[in-house]
Amino acid sequence: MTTLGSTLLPWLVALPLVGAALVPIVARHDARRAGGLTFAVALATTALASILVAQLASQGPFSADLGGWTAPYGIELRFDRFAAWTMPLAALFAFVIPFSWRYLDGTLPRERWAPFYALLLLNLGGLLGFSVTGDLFNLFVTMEVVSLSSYALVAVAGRGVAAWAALKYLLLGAVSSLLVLFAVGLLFALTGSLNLADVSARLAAAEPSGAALLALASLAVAFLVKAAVFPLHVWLPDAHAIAPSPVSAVLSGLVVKVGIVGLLRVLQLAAGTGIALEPLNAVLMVLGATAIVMGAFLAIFQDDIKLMLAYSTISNIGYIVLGIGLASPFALIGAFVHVFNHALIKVTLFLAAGAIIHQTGYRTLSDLHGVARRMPQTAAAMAIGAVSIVGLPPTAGFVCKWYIALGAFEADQGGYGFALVFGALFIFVYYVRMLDAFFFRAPVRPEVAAAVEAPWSMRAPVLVLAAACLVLGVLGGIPIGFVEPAVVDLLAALGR
Amino acid sequence: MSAVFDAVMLLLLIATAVTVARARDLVAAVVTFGLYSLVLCLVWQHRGAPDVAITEAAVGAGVTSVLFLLTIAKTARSERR
Amino acid sequence: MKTFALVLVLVVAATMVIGIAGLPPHGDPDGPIHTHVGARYLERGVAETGVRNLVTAVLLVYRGFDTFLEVVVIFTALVAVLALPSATRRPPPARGESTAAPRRGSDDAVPVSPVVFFVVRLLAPFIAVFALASLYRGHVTPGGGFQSAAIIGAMMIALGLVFGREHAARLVPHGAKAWLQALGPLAFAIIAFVGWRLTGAFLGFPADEAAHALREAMVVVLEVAIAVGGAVILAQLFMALDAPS
Amino acid sequence: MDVVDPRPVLAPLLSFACAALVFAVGESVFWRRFWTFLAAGAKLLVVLSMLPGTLAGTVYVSHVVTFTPGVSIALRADAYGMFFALVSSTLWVLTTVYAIGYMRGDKDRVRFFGFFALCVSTTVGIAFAENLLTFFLFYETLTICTYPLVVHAETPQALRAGRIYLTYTLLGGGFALIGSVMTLDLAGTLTLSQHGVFAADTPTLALAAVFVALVLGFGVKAAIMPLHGWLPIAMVAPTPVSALLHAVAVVKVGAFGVTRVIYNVFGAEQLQTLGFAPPLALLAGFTILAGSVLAIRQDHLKRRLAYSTISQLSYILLGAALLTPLGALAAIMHVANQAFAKITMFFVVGAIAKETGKTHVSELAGIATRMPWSMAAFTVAALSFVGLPLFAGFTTKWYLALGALQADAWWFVVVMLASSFLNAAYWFPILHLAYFRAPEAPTDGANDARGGAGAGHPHRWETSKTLLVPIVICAAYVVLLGVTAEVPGMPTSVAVVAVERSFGLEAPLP
Amino acid sequence: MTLFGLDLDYVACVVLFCVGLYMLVAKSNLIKKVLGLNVMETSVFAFIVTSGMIDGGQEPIVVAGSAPPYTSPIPHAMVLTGIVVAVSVTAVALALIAQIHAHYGTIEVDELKELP
Repeated sequence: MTTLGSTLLPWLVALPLVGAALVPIVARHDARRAGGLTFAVALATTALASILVAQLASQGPFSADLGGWTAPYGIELRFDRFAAWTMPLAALFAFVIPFSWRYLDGTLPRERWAPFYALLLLNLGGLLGFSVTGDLFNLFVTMEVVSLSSYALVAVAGRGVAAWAALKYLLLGAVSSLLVLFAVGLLFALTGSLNLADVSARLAAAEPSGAALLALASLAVAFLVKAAVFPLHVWLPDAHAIAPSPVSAVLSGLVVKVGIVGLLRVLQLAAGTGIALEPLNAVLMVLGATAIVMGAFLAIFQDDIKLMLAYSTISNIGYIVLGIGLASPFALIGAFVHVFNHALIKVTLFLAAGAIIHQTGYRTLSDLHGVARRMPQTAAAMAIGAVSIVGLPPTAGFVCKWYIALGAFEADQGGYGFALVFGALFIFVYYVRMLDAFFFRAPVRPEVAAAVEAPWSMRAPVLVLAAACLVLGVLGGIPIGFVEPAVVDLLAALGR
Repeated sequence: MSAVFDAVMLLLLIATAVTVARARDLVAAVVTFGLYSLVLCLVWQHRGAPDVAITEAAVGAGVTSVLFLLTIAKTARSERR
Repeated sequence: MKTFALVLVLVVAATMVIGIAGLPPHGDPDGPIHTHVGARYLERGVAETGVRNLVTAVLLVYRGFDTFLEVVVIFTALVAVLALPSATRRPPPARGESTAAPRRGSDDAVPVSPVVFFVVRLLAPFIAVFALASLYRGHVTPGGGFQSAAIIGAMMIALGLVFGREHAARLVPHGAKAWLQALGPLAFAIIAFVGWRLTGAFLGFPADEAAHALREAMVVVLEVAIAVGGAVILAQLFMALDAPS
Repeated sequence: MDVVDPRPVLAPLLSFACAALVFAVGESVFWRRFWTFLAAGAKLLVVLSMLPGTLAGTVYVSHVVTFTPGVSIALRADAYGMFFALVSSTLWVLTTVYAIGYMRGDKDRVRFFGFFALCVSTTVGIAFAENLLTFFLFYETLTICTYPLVVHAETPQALRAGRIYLTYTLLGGGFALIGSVMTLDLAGTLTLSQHGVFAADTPTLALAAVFVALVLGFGVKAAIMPLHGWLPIAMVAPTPVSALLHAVAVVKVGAFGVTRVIYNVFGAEQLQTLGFAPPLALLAGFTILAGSVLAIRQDHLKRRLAYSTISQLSYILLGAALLTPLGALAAIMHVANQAFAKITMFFVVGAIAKETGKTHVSELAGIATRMPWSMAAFTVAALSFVGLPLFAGFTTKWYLALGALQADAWWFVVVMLASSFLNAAYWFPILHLAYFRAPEAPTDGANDARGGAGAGHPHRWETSKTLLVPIVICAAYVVLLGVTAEVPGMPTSVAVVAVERSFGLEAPLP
Repeated sequence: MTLFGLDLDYVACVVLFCVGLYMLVAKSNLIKKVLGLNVMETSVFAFIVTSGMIDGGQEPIVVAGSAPPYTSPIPHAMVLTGIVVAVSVTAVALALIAQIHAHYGTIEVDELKELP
């Protein structure tokens, strides 16, 4: 059975990847063309994604059998509501790329523009592939496309410092990828299949074994590393702070979500196997709560705005992990909605920070006093993002906090609700310092006092995204309604 | 016979791996790593995976080692203690 | 650090051994690996794909999408290395550093013994032929696209080592380089499109006997693209890493 | 009966739109004033247009968006909400006039008036909130929007005050969030349109946790002791901010929230059986006395007003916690009574500081000869606080006493008498200084805090009209509220409807 | 081959994995770390290839003269892809190491940590 959806689905992944291959060709003579082509590809991908989401809305989940081989004999791509909910992530690329156009001026020599844009597209294609694939080994390969391009993007603009941050990221990332491959091998040896649904069904049919447990555990650990959950977060702050701002936005907003989507896959695999998930959930709850508090706590001590944003990512990933661990309907809804909402907020913040750094040349709070006087729009976007990331209403961040806290009480784990609500406020200590410095202090640096607003190609994405943070806060019901059926299905599969 | 071959090969693998870990001289470590890859090739050939064996010989022992040697040439030859 | 590493390694080892004990014994013909998906490939693989080397069949026909992404991965590696700033500034030698290996490249090429020079030049065509043979016979015997890529790449690297980077760089015309390095992903996209038009499935291969030649042609195109694209990428990776400091 | 009507949404939305326009027009003074007044006027008109319906028992409801089934963002103009909305809308118009005069020539006026408009819009949103989620949404928005106003001066002192303010209110917001979440978890609904949402068999311990969380959450803004620390410190804000926000909007929102919790989340009946109200009443009684005692010791005028506010707010909490119809009536009426009296005082204090630079009680000798009208207004407000008949404050105390007797809590009457004396003890010295002491010879030391702000007009009579007119109108209101307590159609009648319909108590007045 | 009920082929893979892991964690030299990573990768490949073995089987190439049982081709395909991924990661890692050395003059983690 071929429908429009299943026909187009493979191209969703292929389009950005092929686009990436074309970028260096197109940019052979004029490096500026790379940016244009990349933007066009990102837009086309977004359009394709919206068609797919529309298809999903009208006729429910669908899948594509690649090469015409029905699962489990070939690779299956599945487009369900979880996959669909990651599609807006792709749309964020359409904001990051125009921002990069002018940002790269003076940041990166022209001959490296084409590789830079190609890496962005590869990252996008990998992310899309990762979220729609229904095949375990394909999951590994798409993850490697994302990871490899991310390592390089971290190092792209800096010298040794960036390379060192990237290498730390690479070493931990490679180990976690390897754990995934190992787990895939184990699962294949156990079931003889690579299709996610098939593996899950065959695991459920067989009696639970230590090998299955080991496979799920190593998958979980691997994805916790990718998601930078607190004690495994060491690679994140430097990498996200040192990368060029558009890259930081992509890494912090989108790439860490690979870990979250992966955790979801672990849950789907485990569904019905008879393996008790309570220990995993308990671990996730503790890790999530610790991450919320520690991420916030560590952020307080940072003077570098990007480093602070990186730590707040750790804190926010904590929300999501806590929500998954709580495993009650509301908590899961909140967690999944936060997968996108956090991306939106974090991209807004990093792009705004990038615009400020690009225009002034400074990146620490003490240097950036009074920047709002010269760049009021960007600073206002930053303020909206800050309010949103702390989870204050009426912004996108609040919706998720509300649902995860509600889920905590629903699961009779009120203590985690407290950790969530007050851990988040903790980080506001820092943001208040930032807002004070930006808005209510006189400039100390002549460059800041003479700064001008960023060019429109940088400013417009920031402003639109900031507005989206507010709109999604008021219209929080829309994403909730979209994710809810998927969560209900997942919980039914998990037997709850 | 086969069991003996397997056992010897596996012991050889572990021995080369430990040598890679212990070698102070990075070039020696890389060369040992190439050797390790070649032993692995033999094991795989023996286990009915000739495609993998050839690729491992060409890529694992060949390309990877060359890349390592190039980097060592650019950086430092020995591990500093 | 060492203590931590030891403890970590022991914990990991214990966990893995316990987990692995739960696996079905390997080599058992009735094990899940040999009775489920794999069994079908062995039974119907040759008929369905027309490829006698079933590894190639799996790589290109049954799981072609994985191989597409594999090609993308190595392309990513190249783009990644090209995106990095070239390591130009060389700091003064650090304390206590005994030897730095001699540098290569035509600008400060180490003198190469005439024997090596002769051997490499003599061997180069043979290596190339071997690679092509491996490629061509890949769907019948062990070997295939990526193995050939590695071999051709190794040949280019050997030539580069001996003749210097300029010479090696000339092996790939500058204008064509951008196209050749993207050959893998592009060929996959084209074949995927062709397959889609012919069979309705992304990366589909026509199954009926009548289209046997076409199917074979599609496989060969993919193999050649992987080999050539891979070789160009490997050679470029080599040159990027060997760039003068 | 509930009627679906867009007006509850229209009221905050109109002023939000105008606030956005205030930001958009930038430095243009005319257009800024135009939009600010349009916002204030339009909102007042919208609220007033609903008044006849409210008196007839109609409740206007509008749903904005559904969050999930059971929880939506919805606004509902019931009698209590209307009462609060009327007070804040009326005062906004007056404060806007005053602020234009007061802030003349100050910096960053775009930011000031923009956020000012935002704050008042959110206050109306809170008044009309149909459920706890909507309430919380506006409650936190209010916190955020007041911050730029508190730190307006941008001095280190102001920034510190802003941080303390945020720490208190955001922590409170956290508790309010937890309480709301627990309510939804236990009751399955967040609506504020019923008189109690919890089933009778809900575990008492859980209900206690909800009560504590919600009262802590909203009590922070109501400055109930020991959560009052932010209020005196936040007095560094410009006087119109202190006047409208820290005497009316922000603190009243807290008190409003607590009464909503008592009567709409728990309901009088259930709370009676649970027995949570007496501890709250005790705390409120303590705050009344302790606030007053602390107020006596303040020499800084605005701080004295702040402590007086802390004390007065607890009248509302006390009245609500008595769980009797007359107590509730007193609580509702005090929302208006305290607001008009306190805003009068703030206006006067601001005018004095602006004209003469005097900010401390001890500097006020003979000020009545310099500013007779202003001091007359101040006197009216002070008498109202002391609780003399014919002034607004008297009606509160009267009904509060009756309510306490209804609840057989005679000792609260004692608390109130004591509080009246304490009020006299800190207001009358000011009046004495102002009327019966000769002005000191001007010295350089006299103009400390706001230095030369208004020192330019030493010989002007009174102060500018934009400052004086609001003062006089507010003072007139204080008297009006006092003498018309029993007249139908005046605020009292709205309060009576509110007690009956919003709180579900029997009619307090025959 | 089994010992105490443990499959020694698999245990060998675990040993190799742990040798690699030890190098990655304990060694200070970045090149040694990357070598360790490679050892870990090959151990996982070895594990996957081993799992696809069949007793008395031969390579899965169906030509005249070959007969079942064949080893499973899927693990081989997986490992082939894995090897390419591994070499890609190694190449990027080595390029980064070259960068680090050019900037800091050292590739020892101990010394890198002390530098600002």
